[in-house]
Amino acid sequence: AVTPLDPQHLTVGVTAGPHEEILEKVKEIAARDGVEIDIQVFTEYVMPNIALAEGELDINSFQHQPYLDNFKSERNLELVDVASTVIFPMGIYAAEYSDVSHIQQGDLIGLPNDPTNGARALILFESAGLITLKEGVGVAATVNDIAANPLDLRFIELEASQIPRQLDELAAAAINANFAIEHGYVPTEDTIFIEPGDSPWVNVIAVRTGHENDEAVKRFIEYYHLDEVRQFIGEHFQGSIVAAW
Amino acid sequence: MIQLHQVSKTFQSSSQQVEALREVSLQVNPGEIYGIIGHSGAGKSTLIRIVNLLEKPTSGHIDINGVDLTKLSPQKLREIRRSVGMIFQGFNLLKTATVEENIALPLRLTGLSHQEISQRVEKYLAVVGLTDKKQAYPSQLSGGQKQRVAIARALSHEPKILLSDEATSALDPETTESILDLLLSINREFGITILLITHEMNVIQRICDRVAVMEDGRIVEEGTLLEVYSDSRHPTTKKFINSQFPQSALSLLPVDEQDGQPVLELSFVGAVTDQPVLAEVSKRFQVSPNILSGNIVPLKNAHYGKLIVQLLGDREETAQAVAYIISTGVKVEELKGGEAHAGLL
Amino acid sequence: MIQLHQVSKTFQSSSQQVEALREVSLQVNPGEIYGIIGHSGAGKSTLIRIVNLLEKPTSGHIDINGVDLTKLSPQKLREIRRSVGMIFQGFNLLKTATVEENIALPLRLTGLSHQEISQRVEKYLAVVGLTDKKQAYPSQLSGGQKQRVAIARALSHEPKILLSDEATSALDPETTESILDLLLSINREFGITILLITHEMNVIQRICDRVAVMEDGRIVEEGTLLEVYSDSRHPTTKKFINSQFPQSALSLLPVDEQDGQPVLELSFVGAVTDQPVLAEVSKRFQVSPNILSGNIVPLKNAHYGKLIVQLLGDREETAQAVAYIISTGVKVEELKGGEAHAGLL
Amino acid sequence: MQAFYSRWGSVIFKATVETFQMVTIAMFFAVLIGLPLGVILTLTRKNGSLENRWIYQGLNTLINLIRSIPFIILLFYILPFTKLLVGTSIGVKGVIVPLVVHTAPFVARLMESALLEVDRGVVEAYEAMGISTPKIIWHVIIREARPAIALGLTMAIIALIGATAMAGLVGAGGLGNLAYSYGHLRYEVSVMHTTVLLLIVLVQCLQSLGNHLAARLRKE
Amino acid sequence: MQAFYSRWGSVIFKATVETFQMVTIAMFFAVLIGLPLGVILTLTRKNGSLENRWIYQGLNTLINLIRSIPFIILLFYILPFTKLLVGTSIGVKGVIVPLVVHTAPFVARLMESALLEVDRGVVEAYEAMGISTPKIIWHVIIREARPAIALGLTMAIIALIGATAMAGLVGAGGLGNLAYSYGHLRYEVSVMHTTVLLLIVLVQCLQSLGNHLAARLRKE
Ligand SMILES: Nc1ncnc2c1ncn2[C@@H]1O[C@H](COP(=O)(O)OP(=O)(O)OP(=O)(O)O)[C@@H](O)[C@H]1O
Ligand SMILES: Nc1ncnc2c1ncn2[C@@H]1O[C@H](COP(=O)(O)OP(=O)(O)OP(=O)(O)O)[C@@H](O)[C@H]1O
Ligand SMILES: [Mg+2]
Ligand SMILES: [Mg+2]
Repeated sequence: AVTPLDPQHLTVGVTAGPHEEILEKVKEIAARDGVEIDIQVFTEYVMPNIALAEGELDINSFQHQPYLDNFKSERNLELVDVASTVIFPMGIYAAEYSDVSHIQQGDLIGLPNDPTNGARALILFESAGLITLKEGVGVAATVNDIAANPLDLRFIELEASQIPRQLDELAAAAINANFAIEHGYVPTEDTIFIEPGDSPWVNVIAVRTGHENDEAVKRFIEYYHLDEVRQFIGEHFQGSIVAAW
Repeated sequence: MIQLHQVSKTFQSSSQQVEALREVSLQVNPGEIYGIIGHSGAGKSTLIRIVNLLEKPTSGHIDINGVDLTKLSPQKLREIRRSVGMIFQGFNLLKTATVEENIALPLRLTGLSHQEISQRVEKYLAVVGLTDKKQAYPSQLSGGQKQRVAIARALSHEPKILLSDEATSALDPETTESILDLLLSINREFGITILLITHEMNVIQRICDRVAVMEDGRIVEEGTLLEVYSDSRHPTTKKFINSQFPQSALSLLPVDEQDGQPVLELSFVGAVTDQPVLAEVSKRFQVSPNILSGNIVPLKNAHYGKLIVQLLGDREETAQAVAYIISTGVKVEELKGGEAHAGLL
Repeated sequence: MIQLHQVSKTFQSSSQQVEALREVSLQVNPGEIYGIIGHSGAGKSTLIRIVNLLEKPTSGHIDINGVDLTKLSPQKLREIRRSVGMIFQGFNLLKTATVEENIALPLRLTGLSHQEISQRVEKYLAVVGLTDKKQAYPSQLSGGQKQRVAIARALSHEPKILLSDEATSALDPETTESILDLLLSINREFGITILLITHEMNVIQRICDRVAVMEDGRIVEEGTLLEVYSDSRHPTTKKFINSQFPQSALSLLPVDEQDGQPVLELSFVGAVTDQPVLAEVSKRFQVSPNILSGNIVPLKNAHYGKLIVQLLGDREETAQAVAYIISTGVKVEELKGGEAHAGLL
Repeated sequence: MQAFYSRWGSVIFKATVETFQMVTIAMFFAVLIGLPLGVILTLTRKNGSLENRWIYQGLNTLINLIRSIPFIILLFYILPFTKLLVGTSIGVKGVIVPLVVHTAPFVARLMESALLEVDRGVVEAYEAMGISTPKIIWHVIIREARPAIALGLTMAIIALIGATAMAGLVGAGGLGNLAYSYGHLRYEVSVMHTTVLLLIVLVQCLQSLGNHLAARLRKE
Repeated sequence: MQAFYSRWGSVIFKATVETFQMVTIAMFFAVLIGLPLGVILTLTRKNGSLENRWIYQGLNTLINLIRSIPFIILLFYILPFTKLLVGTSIGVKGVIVPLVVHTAPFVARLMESALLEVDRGVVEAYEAMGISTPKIIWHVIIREARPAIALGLTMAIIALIGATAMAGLVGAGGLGNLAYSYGHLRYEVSVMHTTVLLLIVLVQCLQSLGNHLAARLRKE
């Protein structure tokens, strides 16, 4: 009953930053085939899904799988993920400590204030053994969901992109690799704790339910999954963002 | 016709309550120039502001041509107001408009044609002598010039009724004179009714048909100009009339030299003044009248004169002279009687 | 002592250029009351505002007690200004302050003690008759009341020099009288120098020692009160002096009835007035002098009288009478000569 | 320089155009709504010409209500309303509605304080001439308040530019968003500086214009 | 209700306290800086008592410069400066500096327009009495402008509350941030409504206070 998407013209929502940059590359490639991609840039994490659900967008590419799942169930939206894109490995960085175990009683710990990265950071701290989260909060975790905090750490939610600039004021902080690299950190060397390789935090391409098999969507995924794009990601982000297809 | 019936106005402020008007009743007939005079704070401005309902009376009502303003719809009230011009004590000019615009704007808003407007602007600017200040802003005008713009603005409407609140108080005598002449002529030519407030008795005297004297929110005396001048009862009225006559003449003049000689105040109204009374006196009796101070003011349709005269002569003759003066209709009052002449009148 | 040397002031606006003052020189001696009179727009306010440098002269300079104000530092200028009080034509009261605060605040800012301040507030409020309006805000006052607050504010500083710009123009004669008395008494008691602007000749006449007449930015006549009254040369001065005498008497009076009889204007200054000149005339000659209009105004230290008289009598006698009048020192001017008496003077 | 221009020129140009679009359209509607509201506030307040407790209180509350909500929240709070009104809640079109809703009450308040400074006496003079209230409002009150209105509108337009910086949240772009998303998120420092510079020039021009206008109108 | 309270009660309380802290402290400094700036602008402008082209132009430009930068960008733009001044760029303490930098020029402009409405004649009267300029500024100009100042400050404080909504970006929390990050981003609708309600009540109170004060001071 749903009209299929126009394969020659797609409106794609992204958040400002790496997703946008990658999509610009994709747009460039698609243009060669005469496929027009209209990029809509957002700077928060709700509108791209709402706009997609309401038909303002055809496709969006900005969120990881757990966030999408949580969002769908909370708001009862008919959205579906159709392909994986990239992973932004997250690590714990510190200005002075060289290991998580050095973190002291009452230290100030920074984490991103946006929901897709905030919950992920909390889960990262949990796996580093710093805190325990409440049973079953999963990817919707917020700083209010900390069940046990033996070191009485003080958590502070900050604008993700600015955390590297403020790192010297913190004992430690969870930072996405791309932001860390911009400030000259090398994720593999400077992290005092890093996410395990089998990360569930894979970013995905989402469409409205019913369009998952559209020709247009398939063509879009093809473009995205070209080696040319992988190469671009590798060069441009220098390992801070990894292609996950 | 303007009628005020038992109008009271009380200003209520947190700290005090001021009764600015207390049951004032008043009637101004069509085509009349009616003057209100009174001391500062007597309630004159409040009264005139109530006439076109800029101030709502606490009680009482106001009729203009038989219509009770307090009961009118805003629309009807506006219609009536269009025929009532007003000159404010505080000028109330637009600060951001030139002299020309200040006069033209209200005319434009009442829907006059462009041509008509520029004609009237020219005419009334010439009338108040400000043609050369056409492009000036109020802040570039002197006090008197601002007042004249306000006058031109009110007149340019060519209203049927004109309310004027101290329109000439900031003006020099010559300009005042020319404005008063103008008021008189529009009153005569177009039958405009004028209600004017002033504290200058010479304004009243020059152009008013009737006059009311206010004191502490009340009208304490009222009547035609002649009535008020010839037979003022209230002390305030007397003070105002006397203000035109040098009060202190008596104390200043060296009357002591001729001590023992009575000092009389002669006052006369109407056409009497052309009888050479004093000349006649000095001819008929062995008495030299010495004018210590005097004034004869021309009222609108008559004259009022007051002389302070010392009669120099012997008792007998002086008494006869006084009797003669009284017989001519002149009012005589003894201000200072010499011992020898006690009880002269 | 206030001295203005060749002071000019030109207002420059985009459209026009107004020469408000043109090379005005002036000297006000210590302890003197100096009056400036002139028509609306003559430049009076500009002149007085230049005296304490509220307006900067375009050229020329101003000395107060020998100090050139235009060359002073702001600090020194402030010090001098503290001894110079000013009453503004536009009142300039704080809208958000009560009458009491309006007077008290400047005193407080000049560092007076609390007690001193409340004493002065009481005193000067009583002087201007506003004790009961102490708690009122300017918007709750009548025009005259505002002016009186401004007067009280200026006086409460007890300045050495007082500049007054039309301080009494919004006031009724009685209040004016009392303010003028007050000015006279502070002038006599404390030797305060007063420079006052007015358009009312009776203010000048009542209290000024010297007077200057302004016209179109220039001082056109200047001198002591007696000089100006007895020997006015400039038409503007004459107009102002005549404003105290009913101008239109002549046209209003039924002189035609006695046509052919000369109408004379007699004017006399000083102590002459106590000679019963006219009485003497009617005794000595076969002539009846009929006073058509007249006034004798008391000047500060003398009197000035002007009578318009019609002499009724035959030609011979009239001529002799006129000659006699002139011989007594009275100035005679023929306003209207009957045919039979042409060339009487 | 050349490289910077060829890489970013068109992006910055597009953002500038978007900012202009958002600011002019939103300002237009904000004034269209805010000015009358300001007038009504002035007229119906205590001792106003058309004193009316209920209208005044109602409007006053409504304006405060809207002004209470920070723009960043308002933007999302009124999403359904936006969608209803203009059919979309994203892009320049989608951000106009919240911008107007945000700015109009601000304009109304600024107008209110400008209009309150107009001398009661002058208004009275025109009332006494029997001139109708709408004409008095336009030709007397607003006319006399023009200098203050010019300053107020300048203030509002600058606040509006600030708000458009958040327009990126719903994909409307603009200079503010460019500075934020490129400058912050991608550390393109030169883009950030350039856009901030552009913003400064823009605001400086607007303010000069406003001041100039106010000074010309303030003819006292 | 009970559940909501026990889950969010303390969070909302904390946010309210943070908002109060940010608003009061920032407002205090913004007025401390903005008011004198406004006074200087008024005095040094053309035809002012202390006309001075250079000071006026300099200040004017500086103020526009700062006001050009949307708060969201300013916040990070002046990070090093903030750190220098208060030693930290995060938390309530870290957001005060950008809030003050953002609000002070706004206050200055509002003060400027309030002060410009004061009658020149009254100022002149006090100059003629030889009263020093600082005393005239305080006891005459500011005094007479109080009604307009009260309205202006109310406006500034409301704008400030709007700006604190972005304080979350540097971890300062507050009601605005709560509404945004929990209400909007994390879809806790009841939190959003509650905080917006709180904000409305807060602003409504402030505005009433401001209006009341202005009306009391406007004694004409
Ligand atoms: N709005 C007001 N609130 C309180 N009292 C007022 C108000 N307006 C006028 N009054 C008072 O009412 C009285 C009468 O004032 P009004 O202005 O009518 O006097 P006036 O006769 O015109 O005096 P003037 O000759 O000085 O202009 C005064 O005592 C004045 O203080
Ligand atoms: N700021 C100004 N800009 C331009 N022209 C001005 C300015 N101030 C005064 N004038 C002009 O200068 C002339 C003298 O004004 P001034 O106020 O000194 O008159 P005045 O003698 O006090 O008159 P009045 O008796 O009416 O108060 C007037 O023609 C007036 O229009
Ligand atoms: Mg009055
Ligand atoms: Mg003057």
